[in-house]
Amino acid sequence: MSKPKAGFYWCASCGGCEESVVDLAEAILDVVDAIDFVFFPVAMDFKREDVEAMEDGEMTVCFINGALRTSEHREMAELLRRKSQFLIAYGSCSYQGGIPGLANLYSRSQILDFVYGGSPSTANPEGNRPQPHFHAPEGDLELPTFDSEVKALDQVVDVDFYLPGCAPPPSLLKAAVEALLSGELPPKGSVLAPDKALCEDCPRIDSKPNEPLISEFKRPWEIEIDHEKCLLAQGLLCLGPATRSGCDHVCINGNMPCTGCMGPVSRVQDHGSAILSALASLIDSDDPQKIDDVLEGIPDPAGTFYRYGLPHSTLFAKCGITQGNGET
Amino acid sequence: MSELKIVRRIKYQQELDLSFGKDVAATPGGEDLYKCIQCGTCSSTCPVSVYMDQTPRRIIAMTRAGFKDDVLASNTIWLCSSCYACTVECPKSLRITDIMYALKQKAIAEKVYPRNLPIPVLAKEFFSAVMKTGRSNEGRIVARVWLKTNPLKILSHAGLGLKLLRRGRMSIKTERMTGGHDQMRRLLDAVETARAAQPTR
Amino acid sequence: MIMEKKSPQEELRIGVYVCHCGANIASKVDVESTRDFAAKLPHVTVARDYKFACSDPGQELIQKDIKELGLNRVVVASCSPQLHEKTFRNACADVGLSPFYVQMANIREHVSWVTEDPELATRKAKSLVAAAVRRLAFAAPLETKRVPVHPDVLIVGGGIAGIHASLILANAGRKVFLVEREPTIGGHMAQFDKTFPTMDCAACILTPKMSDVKNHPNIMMWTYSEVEEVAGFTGNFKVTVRRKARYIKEELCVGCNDCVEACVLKKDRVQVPDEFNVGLSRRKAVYMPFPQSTPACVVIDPEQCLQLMKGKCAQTCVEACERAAIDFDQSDEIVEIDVGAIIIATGYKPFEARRIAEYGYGKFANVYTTLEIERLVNASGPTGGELRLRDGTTPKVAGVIHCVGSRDRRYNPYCSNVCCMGALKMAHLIKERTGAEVFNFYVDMRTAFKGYEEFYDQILSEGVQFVRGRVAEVTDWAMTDEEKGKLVIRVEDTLVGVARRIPVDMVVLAIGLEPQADAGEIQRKFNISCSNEGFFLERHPKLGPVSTFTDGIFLAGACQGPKDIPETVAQAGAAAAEALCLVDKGFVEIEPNTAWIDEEVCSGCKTCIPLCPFKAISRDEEKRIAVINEALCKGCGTCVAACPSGAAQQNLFTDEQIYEEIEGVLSYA
Amino acid sequence: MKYLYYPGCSLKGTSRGYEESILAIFEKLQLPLQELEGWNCCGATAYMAVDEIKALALAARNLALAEQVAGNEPVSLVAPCNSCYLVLSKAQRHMEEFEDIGDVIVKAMREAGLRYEGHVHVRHPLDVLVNDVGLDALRRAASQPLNGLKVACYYGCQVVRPYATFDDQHNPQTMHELLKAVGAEPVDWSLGTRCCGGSLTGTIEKAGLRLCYILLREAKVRGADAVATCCPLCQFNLECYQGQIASMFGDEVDIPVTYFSQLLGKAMGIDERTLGLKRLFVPLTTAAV
Amino acid sequence: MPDDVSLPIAEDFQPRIIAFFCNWCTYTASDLAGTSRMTYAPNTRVIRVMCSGRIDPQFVLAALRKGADGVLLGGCHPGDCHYQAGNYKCLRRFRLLKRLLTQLGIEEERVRLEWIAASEGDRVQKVTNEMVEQIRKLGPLRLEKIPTHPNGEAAPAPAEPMATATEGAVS
Repeated sequence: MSKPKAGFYWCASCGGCEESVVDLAEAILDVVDAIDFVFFPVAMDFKREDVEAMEDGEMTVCFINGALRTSEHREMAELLRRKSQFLIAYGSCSYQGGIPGLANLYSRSQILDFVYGGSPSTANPEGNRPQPHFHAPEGDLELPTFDSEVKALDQVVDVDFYLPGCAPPPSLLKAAVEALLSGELPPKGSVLAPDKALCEDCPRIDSKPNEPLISEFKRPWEIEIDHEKCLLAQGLLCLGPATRSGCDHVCINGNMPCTGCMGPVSRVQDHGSAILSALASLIDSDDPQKIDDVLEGIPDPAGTFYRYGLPHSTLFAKCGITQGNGET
Repeated sequence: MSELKIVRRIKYQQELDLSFGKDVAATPGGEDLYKCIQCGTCSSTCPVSVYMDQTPRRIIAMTRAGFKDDVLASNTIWLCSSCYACTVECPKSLRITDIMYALKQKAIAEKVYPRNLPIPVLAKEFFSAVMKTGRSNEGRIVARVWLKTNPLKILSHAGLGLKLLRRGRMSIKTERMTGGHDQMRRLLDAVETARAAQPTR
Repeated sequence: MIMEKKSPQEELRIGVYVCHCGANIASKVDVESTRDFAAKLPHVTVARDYKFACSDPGQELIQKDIKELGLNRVVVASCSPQLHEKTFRNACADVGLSPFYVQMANIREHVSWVTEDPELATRKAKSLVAAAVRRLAFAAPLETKRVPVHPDVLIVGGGIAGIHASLILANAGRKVFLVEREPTIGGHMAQFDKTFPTMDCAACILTPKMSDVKNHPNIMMWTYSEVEEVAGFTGNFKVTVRRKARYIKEELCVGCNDCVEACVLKKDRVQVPDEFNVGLSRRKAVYMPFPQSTPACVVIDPEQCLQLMKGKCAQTCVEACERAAIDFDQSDEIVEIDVGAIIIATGYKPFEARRIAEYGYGKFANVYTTLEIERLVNASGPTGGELRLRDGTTPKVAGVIHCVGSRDRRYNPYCSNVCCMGALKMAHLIKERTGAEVFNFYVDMRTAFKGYEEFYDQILSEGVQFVRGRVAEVTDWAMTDEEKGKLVIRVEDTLVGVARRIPVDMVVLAIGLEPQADAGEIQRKFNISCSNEGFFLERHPKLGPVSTFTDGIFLAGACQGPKDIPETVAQAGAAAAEALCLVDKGFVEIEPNTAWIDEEVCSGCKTCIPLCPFKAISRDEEKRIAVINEALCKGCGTCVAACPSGAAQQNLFTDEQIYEEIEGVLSYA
Repeated sequence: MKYLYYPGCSLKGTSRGYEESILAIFEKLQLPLQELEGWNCCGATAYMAVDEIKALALAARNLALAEQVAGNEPVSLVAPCNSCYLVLSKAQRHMEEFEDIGDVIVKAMREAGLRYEGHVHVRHPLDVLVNDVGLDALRRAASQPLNGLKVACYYGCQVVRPYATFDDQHNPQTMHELLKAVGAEPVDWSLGTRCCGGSLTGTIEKAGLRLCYILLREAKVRGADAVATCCPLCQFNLECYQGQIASMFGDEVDIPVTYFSQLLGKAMGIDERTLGLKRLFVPLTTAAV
Repeated sequence: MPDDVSLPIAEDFQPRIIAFFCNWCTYTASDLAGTSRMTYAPNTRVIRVMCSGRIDPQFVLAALRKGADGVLLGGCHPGDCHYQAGNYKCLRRFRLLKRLLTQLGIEEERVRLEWIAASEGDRVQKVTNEMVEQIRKLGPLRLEKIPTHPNGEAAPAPAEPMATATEGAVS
């Protein structure tokens, strides 16, 4: 009997997610034994036609990483959705929009103007802009069109599961694959990671004071960071209290504060404002001016609190409902 | 023996105009008109009330009640010297001086003021002088006022005029603006148009 | 997703009741169309409108539907929950429906009474109803907690209000702590000479009550003491009291005044004005506030006593005291007491007449306040009851000015309620003692209670001159010879319609009543509210005149608003009764709006712990998560809003309920 | 802080002495006043009766000019005439308080190529001298103190009413303090802010002169050597009608009526001519001085 | 979704404002406004919470997302909180939330925090009317319109989002 077929595709992404597959190390061999990769542009030479040629639902599972911003992203997402039984949003970008999602702070035209005009490194006297159709002597070229905003995968197609992380920790990927193979699957729309915040199993939690009031926010480069002590207690802006665990604390172990790539836990609707509320509440002053002074330490709230999830945030979520976590 | 005179004092509602009070209340400074509790502080603090036919308090009461004709005919509004004593003493913060201005304006608008009363004339004279020169020259204006209201006065005050002249406190030549006169005129005309554009209070 | 997760198992059967409140609601809100709108909302089994939902038939209607239509949730769209939530909760509880399955929509205070346009009012009402219906889907059948009540009562302020309330409670067998900041109880009433309208002597009716207080076994009378801190909640307050050092052993002193005689400070050299005689006389460093002071115990003023200031003095007082009651080593004492109820009776502050420059108080020697006259005509006062001007002469003409500092936007916009009667009393006393011609200058004469108008009649017949007009100025520049050397009162005689100048020898200012200078501090200490002018705010102007928004704390007397003695005493009685019924009931039911932690979700991030002002949250080191002590939680929900995992939740105000309310109101805004 | 000088019509006419003394003392205090270029009549109270908004617009123009001159610098527009002082302040406040007035004036000014942001600070010289220059500085500047000259400090109405900007409305003290500082001895009287009749003296004499009489008599009763004023019209009324008053009320009321600035200047050793003291009808008998 | 159910906005636009009022001060104040018959704009919808400390920034966002044009937060004056300090927590969150919202292109005036004591019924009237007027001037909140930075300064430095954008454009 033939092995279950799997696909692995990237949209607006950095390639880190593909790396995470490689990070399975020897475990990858079991995966390859168990699964038959039928589409994996980074690793193997399959073409879109090959996918189109498949029966609908021929693939057992398809992992899509990266955010979606172009017509091509959408076409591929729809195509792969059709061809696979389970579609998994893989990595922060595909799950919540990720870092590319921050582009939504700007309008399409603002971006194009900057990139093809304003940016210091641009020399574009003719003011050329990418054209969907282009006639070259060799023949006609078709380029994907550039959407008005960045979307998460579930804002384009129906998604079965989410595998968060930037990039997703191999342990979660492994667990997910095993679950798929064994057929013991959680309810549709689940996030395939623990539903508790990072502090829960943070190695430094005991060094966190019981009254973690904040009198100053510091940037990592400003201080000699203690390797044992709770980073928040050291004045660093750590999103651990509001961010899903399951990342194996790679950042914390690397002595860096959590930046929230795993997204919020399921009872939280809006990751950014949830952590905002937690942190602001702890500021150790009742005086408006002093409060503002402390908050000076957060120069870019939007970029900080929505680093990985702007397209999924309450205000920016484009299609009212998305499946999966919190948002109703 | 002067024979007994009788006048009808009763007021029939049809003789009154309740909208009068509302108009006055709608002018700047009139907003608290209806908050008056008739305590009389204005009248007793007023330095000129001794000569008023209606005390300021009564003017307020009558205005509210719509005694339009009596109010505009009263000498009170003309005797008000804008010393603002009533305004700052009023326990209910009525801006009585501003209300008096509003009433003066109404009286002038409706041309119902005692003919021999120089104040409206003064106001007008003042206005035209300013229009002409952008400044006022008290001597001149007062003289013209008297000329129109009570020419004899000029003679009786000639002495004073001379004294002033001698001490260089009154000049024959008119003080004029140092430039910007047209601008000022434009401004005043523009007020007309701007005001016309506005929904009337 | 949250919704699927939490939405209730049982099928919802909601009844919606739209109240007309007579015309109060119906005149603005189209109750019929609101009813029909509600009927179409999901899960609504029945929707009715009713004239008075809070009436017995109204409640019975709801109960009937619960029984017959098997309703399991009820929405009442009527007045503010502050008013009738309890009513409808009880009604439902009586027929076995959890009181917390009742939701109110405030379409009176928040809609019909504040909206002009009927169409928009109706729309607003509908959206509030929609919200209430949706919110109910997530209501839970909670248990109200019962907490035992401490039987003792604290009364703050030993004026006539505090005295009266103490006696009532003490006679009812309750233990009362009466805390007064002055060295004696008695308050302002003790300073008065006579009391209107009956003109019986204040001391004669007050001092017996004062000694009753002193001698009552159930009353702990703590004078010269102040409340420092108040913790806890209704039925269980923990109060810290500072008992200021008196430098006298209270239990030993018999008030013989020998020490006062002995005090080396020469009376005339002492620069302290006698508080009790409002500065009309002076007192020594050790003094008895007034002859009938209770306790009859002297006090040493540390600001004046050479021994206490400089550490060296002949200490003639010590020799003089046979009972060795003087103790310079005394220091303030901090006492903690537990009480179940608190009555605040901190009284008022007389208006500072200097603030009205036009009346020349403090500038012209012979301008007095009513309080000063009370002392001057009092037999135990500085002049032994002789009403004399500062130069010792007797006034021939006196003017009494009403409404001083009252009914005036620049000072106090409110009517001080007691001044008209007080001023009439002044007129009477001045006439009686000096035979002077008396003018009373009033704006409106307010003599609205039993026997008051009769008193006015009496004063009128005594020949007092009444001029209706507010005095603009008391001045000293003369227009006529008669005015030379006199105080001239400038006023319009509004009944005649002319301005007048009236020369007088003496001016008496009927000063109004103001909140105590430290009312704001007291308000914070006891966590109650103040109204705009600074008097303490009652829970409801008609239906809760002696209650505050903080359960277990009641108001008596002028601290709640200007009051005369009869009204004060009546209110003190009411406050005592309210306190009594709280402590006698023996327990209080606590609204179960406490917060709790969802163990499944809490990551133990500790964010919530420092946010709780009541220290109700701690960390369970076993489970490594936060836990909330329900007994300590007051249900503010601050921790809930801050929890970054959504693990903290608040009963009656869960995230779901509020999200539903948001969507509800917007679904028909 | 920039100081611009708004003379107003009177200081160019009947009250030349006021202008001369004000300019002289500010000069001597190294705080020279720069006259506002192209100013126009403030709009004066008399005008209010005819057309309030126009009156206010006139005032507003002056404010706008002042703002122009000052640029972004904070600017005080010093108006020695009580009436000007009031009308300018009133324009400012009314424009803020009453939208429709504000709108009309702003529109009109735009038409006339003017704009006003509301940054000008309208000041009375009394205010500037006591609160900016300071009493100590004045004490130091007083080379020839007025040793004990008895002065009835007369403020008039409109400097403290209706807006009490720098002093108490009922019992102003600024002039008292100022003259005390330079050696004068203010008499104690209650009429410091009682009206002098304003323009009534010129229109309804009987009413106007009675008020002047009350003031002059009380000043004498209180033993004043001179009355010190801070308003052209007050000074004019109290001084120029003394003859008529005497005959009308059969009571001698001759008393020198000066501007406070003239007394201050005198104390600072500025000569009488420069201070315009020679322009007085009743010479300042400086017996006491 | 509620947005669909809601009535179409009339040409004379009626702003929709959600007000979160604390039970002890501001809610009572608006009851008082009622008992004193102070009429004011009918555009607010009051949601009662026990303390302004209960107001979760997520509520504010949810309200805006679900169709509110503005959100008004009301609590006891500093020092007067019925729960001692809840209003300060609210203040702390509000200061940061404000900055976040401006960055996300939501106008200042749309979210407002006011301290209103139980006795200040008139302030409820005043504040409500003011806010309704301000928002009427701003017009309805159109989340689709976001992002737009009339004054770009609100947004983070353009560098890194741009990079991703170009990648998106040519991949």
